[in-house]
Amino acid sequence: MRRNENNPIIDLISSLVAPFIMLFGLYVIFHGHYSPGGGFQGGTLLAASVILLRLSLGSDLGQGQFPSRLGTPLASLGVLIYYGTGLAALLLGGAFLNYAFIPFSVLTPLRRSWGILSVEIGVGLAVMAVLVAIYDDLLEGEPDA
Amino acid sequence: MIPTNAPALAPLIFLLAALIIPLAALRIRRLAYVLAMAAAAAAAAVSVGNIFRVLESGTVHYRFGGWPPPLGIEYVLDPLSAFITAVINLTALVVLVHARLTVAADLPERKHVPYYALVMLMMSGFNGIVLTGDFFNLYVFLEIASLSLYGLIAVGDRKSPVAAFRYLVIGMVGGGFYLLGVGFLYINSGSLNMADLKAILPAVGARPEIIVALCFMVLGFGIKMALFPLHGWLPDAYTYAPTATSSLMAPIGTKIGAYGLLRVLFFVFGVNFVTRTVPLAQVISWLAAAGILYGSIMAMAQDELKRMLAFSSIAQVGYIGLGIGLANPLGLLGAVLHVLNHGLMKACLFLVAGNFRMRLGHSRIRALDSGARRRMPWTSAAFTLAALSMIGLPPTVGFFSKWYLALGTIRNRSWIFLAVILASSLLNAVYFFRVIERLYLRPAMQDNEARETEGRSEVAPSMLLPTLVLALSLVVIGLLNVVIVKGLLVRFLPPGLEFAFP
Amino acid sequence: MKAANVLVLVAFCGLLIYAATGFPNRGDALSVTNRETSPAGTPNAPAHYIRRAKEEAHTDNMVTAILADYRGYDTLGEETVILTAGLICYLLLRRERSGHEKE
Amino acid sequence: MHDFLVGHYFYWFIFLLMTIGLAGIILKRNLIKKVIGMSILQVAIILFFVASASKWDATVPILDPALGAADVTKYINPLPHCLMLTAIVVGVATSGVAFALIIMIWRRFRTLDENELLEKLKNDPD
Amino acid sequence: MSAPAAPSLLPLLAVLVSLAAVPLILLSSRRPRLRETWTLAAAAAKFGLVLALLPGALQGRIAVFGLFEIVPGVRLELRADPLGVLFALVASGLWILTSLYSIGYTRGLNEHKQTRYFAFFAVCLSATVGIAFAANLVTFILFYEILTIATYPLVIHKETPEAVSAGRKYLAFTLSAGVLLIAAAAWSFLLVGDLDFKPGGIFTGLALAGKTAVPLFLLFLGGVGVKSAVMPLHSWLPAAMVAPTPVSALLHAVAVVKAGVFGLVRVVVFVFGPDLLRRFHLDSVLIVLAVTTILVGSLLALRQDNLKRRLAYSTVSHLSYIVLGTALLSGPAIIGALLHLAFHATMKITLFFCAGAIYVNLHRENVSELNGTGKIMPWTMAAFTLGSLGLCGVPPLNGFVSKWFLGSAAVGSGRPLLAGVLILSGLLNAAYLLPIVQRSFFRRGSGLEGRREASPWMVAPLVLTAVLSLALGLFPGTFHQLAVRVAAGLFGG
Repeated sequence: MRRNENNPIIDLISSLVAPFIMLFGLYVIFHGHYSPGGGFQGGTLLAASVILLRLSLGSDLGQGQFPSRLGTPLASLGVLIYYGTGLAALLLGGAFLNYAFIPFSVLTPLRRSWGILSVEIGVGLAVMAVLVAIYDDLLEGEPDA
Repeated sequence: MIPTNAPALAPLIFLLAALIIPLAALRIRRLAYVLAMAAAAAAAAVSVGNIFRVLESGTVHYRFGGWPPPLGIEYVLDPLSAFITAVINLTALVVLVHARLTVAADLPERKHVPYYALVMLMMSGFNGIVLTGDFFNLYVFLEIASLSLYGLIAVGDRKSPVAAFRYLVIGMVGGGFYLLGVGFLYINSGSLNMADLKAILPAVGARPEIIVALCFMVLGFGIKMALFPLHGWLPDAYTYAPTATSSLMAPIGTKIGAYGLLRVLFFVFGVNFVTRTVPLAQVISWLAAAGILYGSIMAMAQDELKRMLAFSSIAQVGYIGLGIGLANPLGLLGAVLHVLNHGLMKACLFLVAGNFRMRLGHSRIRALDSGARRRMPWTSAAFTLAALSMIGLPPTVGFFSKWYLALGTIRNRSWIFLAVILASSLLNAVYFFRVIERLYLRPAMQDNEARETEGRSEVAPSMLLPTLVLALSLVVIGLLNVVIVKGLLVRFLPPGLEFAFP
Repeated sequence: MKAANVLVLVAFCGLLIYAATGFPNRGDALSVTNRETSPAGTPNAPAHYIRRAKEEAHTDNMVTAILADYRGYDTLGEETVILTAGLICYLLLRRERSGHEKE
Repeated sequence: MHDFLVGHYFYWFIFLLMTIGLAGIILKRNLIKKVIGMSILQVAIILFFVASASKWDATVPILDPALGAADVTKYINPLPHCLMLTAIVVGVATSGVAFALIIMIWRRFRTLDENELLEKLKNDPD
Repeated sequence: MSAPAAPSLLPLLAVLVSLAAVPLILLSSRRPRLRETWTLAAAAAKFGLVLALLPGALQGRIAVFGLFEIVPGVRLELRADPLGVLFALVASGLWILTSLYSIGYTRGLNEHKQTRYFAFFAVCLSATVGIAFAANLVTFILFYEILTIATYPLVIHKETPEAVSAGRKYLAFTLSAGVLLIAAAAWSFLLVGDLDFKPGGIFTGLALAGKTAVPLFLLFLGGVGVKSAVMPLHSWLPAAMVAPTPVSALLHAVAVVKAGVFGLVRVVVFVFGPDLLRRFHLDSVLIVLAVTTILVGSLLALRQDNLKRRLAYSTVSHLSYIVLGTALLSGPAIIGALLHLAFHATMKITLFFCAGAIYVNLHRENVSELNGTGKIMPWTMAAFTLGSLGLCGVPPLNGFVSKWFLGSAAVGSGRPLLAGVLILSGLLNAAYLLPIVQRSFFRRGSGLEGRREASPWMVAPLVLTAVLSLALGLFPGTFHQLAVRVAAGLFGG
């Protein structure tokens, strides 16, 4: 995204708003057990905040906040967290994704809710990373257009 | 632990590889291929083991998260799914051995990492589709497989993105139809689990939304398996995709759609529903017959080898569709056996095309001549054997597919279909001998003459070996077909279609 | 050609409407999906989710419970799908971060 | 009949939407518009599932201490919602890939109109 | 009656021995002598193995070798019953002579790609003997198709455009025949559940309706009728004469076409059975076909100037002698048919050898150019004369014997007209063969100065075959006994 001119208002507002969006995203992820929300929604919000900064300040400045090359690795890391949770259950003798076998806590329900949480974190990370990565890559398509 | 989780392992292994490759290969790109191979080998081993597991202990159910269906998602490992997974994973393993050099030739090195990751994702998707016992889960894995396939196609020739885009649009519509079908199915049955639905549907009866749901699902799978006239995406996709991709998806891709069709028709809705209540099976068989003729005739007109093979794939998928549409045990056996047979044949043929591209820089039929053969005698021999098998000469696998399908058509007293099958094997002869004649009888042209001075320049062992292995397997599997059919396949036959050979 | 396409659309719409004749009214709390058991008498999943999500997974948000636990495998697939999309964009569009291509 | 029409009014809109989406895919010549059609179709399907989940005077599927968990009719059916979360992601991914392809096509052929594209493909030597 | 079956490895070995020679031939492609040695050795071994099966067959002990199931319900099985042994004996015996002859021929013309030539020759022989010993339809089809494919490279050996188009024609006909045969086999499998050849047919027991039996028979007829060149399906045979003469000799006078006729015998009497044919008057259909083929074939032969084409048409008509004998569905007729199957081979191969010798020696292949050749190639033309007389049915040559049986069977079965047909076609044979003899001996040729007899490699085999024809005419014992065995098995003495 080439920036034609610098508009201070846009820069200021976006850089002010972005952190709150990010915070809200985290809230949505972690409060997904008790209110509408969850990993996907939260991850989207996180990505939104990152992309907002990229839009306003430009991709190159945005790099400092979230380097593009991290996109794919982080995404696979996020999914890997999810997968790892499942795998842990499998290795601990249960079926794949059977959180009841992961000793987060003594009570099965709690184990499950912890399992859900860790999974949601993975989802959030993956979704954020991928959305940002797609945004970056689609931009890269542009220059020699 | 392995035994209890065996049903789920194959897709999970591929998925794990897909997740690790982008991380591990950040620094060392060569790791990508190593990991991919390792995963493929492991998955192949597991799925072969699964066959024996099924043989001794019957159908196995695997509950994800420990939740019983319909609460959770379950994998069902029955003879059919065990067979199909084994076939696709073994094929993928062989093709991957071949793929290393072609990928190296077709793609810049930095693209290898995502490429192999996507291959792994695609395989994981295919395995998931075959194994799952839950309709929505099937949709998810269908999308994984299709998406990664779009990507794998689009890195091919200059025109490949267009082919990929067309495939994406059509494929997305197919997926949407399927999802819609699932919704219609759900809204009055309240379940997504196949076994559950099998029990519920009779109680629901032939209500309009159930019928429409069936139609939409068949449409969706029909698109995925390129059932005539829903094949529009296939020729370009096969032609312009990089060699590795086309030789992966030609033997595997369309079969998955066929498998889904088989599942839905006979294992969920049941024979009576799809033949009597809604005569969909008949429609499918007619379409398939039309596809056989269309594909064979179109194949004759092609100049690009890969394109010719693509059209012949349409015809061959028609065989499978016809076997399914016949809705009798012999037809089904023929169809499922043909999934294996055609997989082997097409894999071999596409590898041959890849070898030609590697050495001659092209795979245009008009430019092939005895010079090309003298340079690549083994590749040409493999091509000839595979061609004979496509024509259906004993003792190659092609003959046995034809045999079972012929039995099936005769059993239904459907002479037209019998005629179609026989005619198509003659048409195959026409367009394959076109190539064979060029390879063996056409004097070498000038440019090749010049190159002939180099003498024989066969492709590298890592490409030649898989080709020859596949070519050889065409005969070996052919002679073993009784073992496969009597030992394994007869056990998958759905209720209402049981059958015992004299 | 055009006519054929329109015909396809009409057929599609017709199928949908035909299917709709079998639907329960929207919001009907007693429709098949909302009952306790399916027509064949097998337990209906939603009822179970609503009743037991809290005690089984200690999660008030049933959707979250289903998403991440009961049908967690779907969600893993979902993540895989989006990862696939990311990888594809990477494969197709990403170029080396080396000077000449960036302006 | 009246009851049928009214009871299903929501489905009529959804079906209209689906048809529009399919029309966009089939009839439009511009690739971007095709993608838009795809998204419309996707959304329509999602809406369909969500609509099928609704119950009159029931609340969102989040446990409300005041209501308790005993009465199933008090909460709408959570399953389709969860399914559709997945479907949404699939839709997003699909359109992302679609746009990536479109960018490639534009880079190589400098057009997004299907007919022109076919023309260029025909004249284009591999 | 079914003869006692004795498990034995011999049939398998007889099939495999020439197949085993193939890799050796390929390996020794650089060294012609070694290559030819392998061929001859394989031929000798094959003949020996078949001979070893002969006594058993004569005494009615049938050597059987069963392998694994090839398709569910049908085993890949070899069974050396008298009929099979008879055919195998002819094929493998003549292969030795043909190999000798081929050596002379290929050297004389220093043919290209001799390795490919000899290799596929060996494959063809394996397939032929496999056909002879096949115990059921599927095994039969297996070898039948292998023969089809293995012959193709020999037909197009010259690689001229003409040869290629001939090859296409050949494939078009034979492959279509193959699929028809497969369809027929599949259908019978569904009807019976078992495809083993049985004397008297496999459909005994279930009463087939006409609307099943007739189309089924037509499928079978189409399947085996092509290779046996029954009239509407014959045109590939003359076209395939572009092949090198030894190929034409062995494959188009012995192996391929005889495999077709042999298949016809199998189908008619071992699959369908006389009763079924009679019930639906299918035998009359066959007879009509055969008669037309005999007469029209001979008439067409008259009009050919190219020697090999003339011989090809004569082959067409003579094959139908065998078809006719089979269609008569009586003991004597079968004996006559089988004798003709063996004897026509020796005679016709002699003629082809002579044609080849003339071609190699004088590069002449048209009848009109043969004036005076008898003077310079006395041996060759003498052999040619013997063969021609044999085909005309002049005693004491073997052609007379088989024709005699056929004729008497025709009369015996109350169809004296057919005997008349035989005599008429005998005259036609004379009409298109003897002029050649007359030209070569009693006309003065031109451009023959300084030409001499062909190389001994070629003369020896053709003289041998000619003598063989004579000998078999005087002592038809062995073949007659075999044929009698078959007939006894079918029609009870």
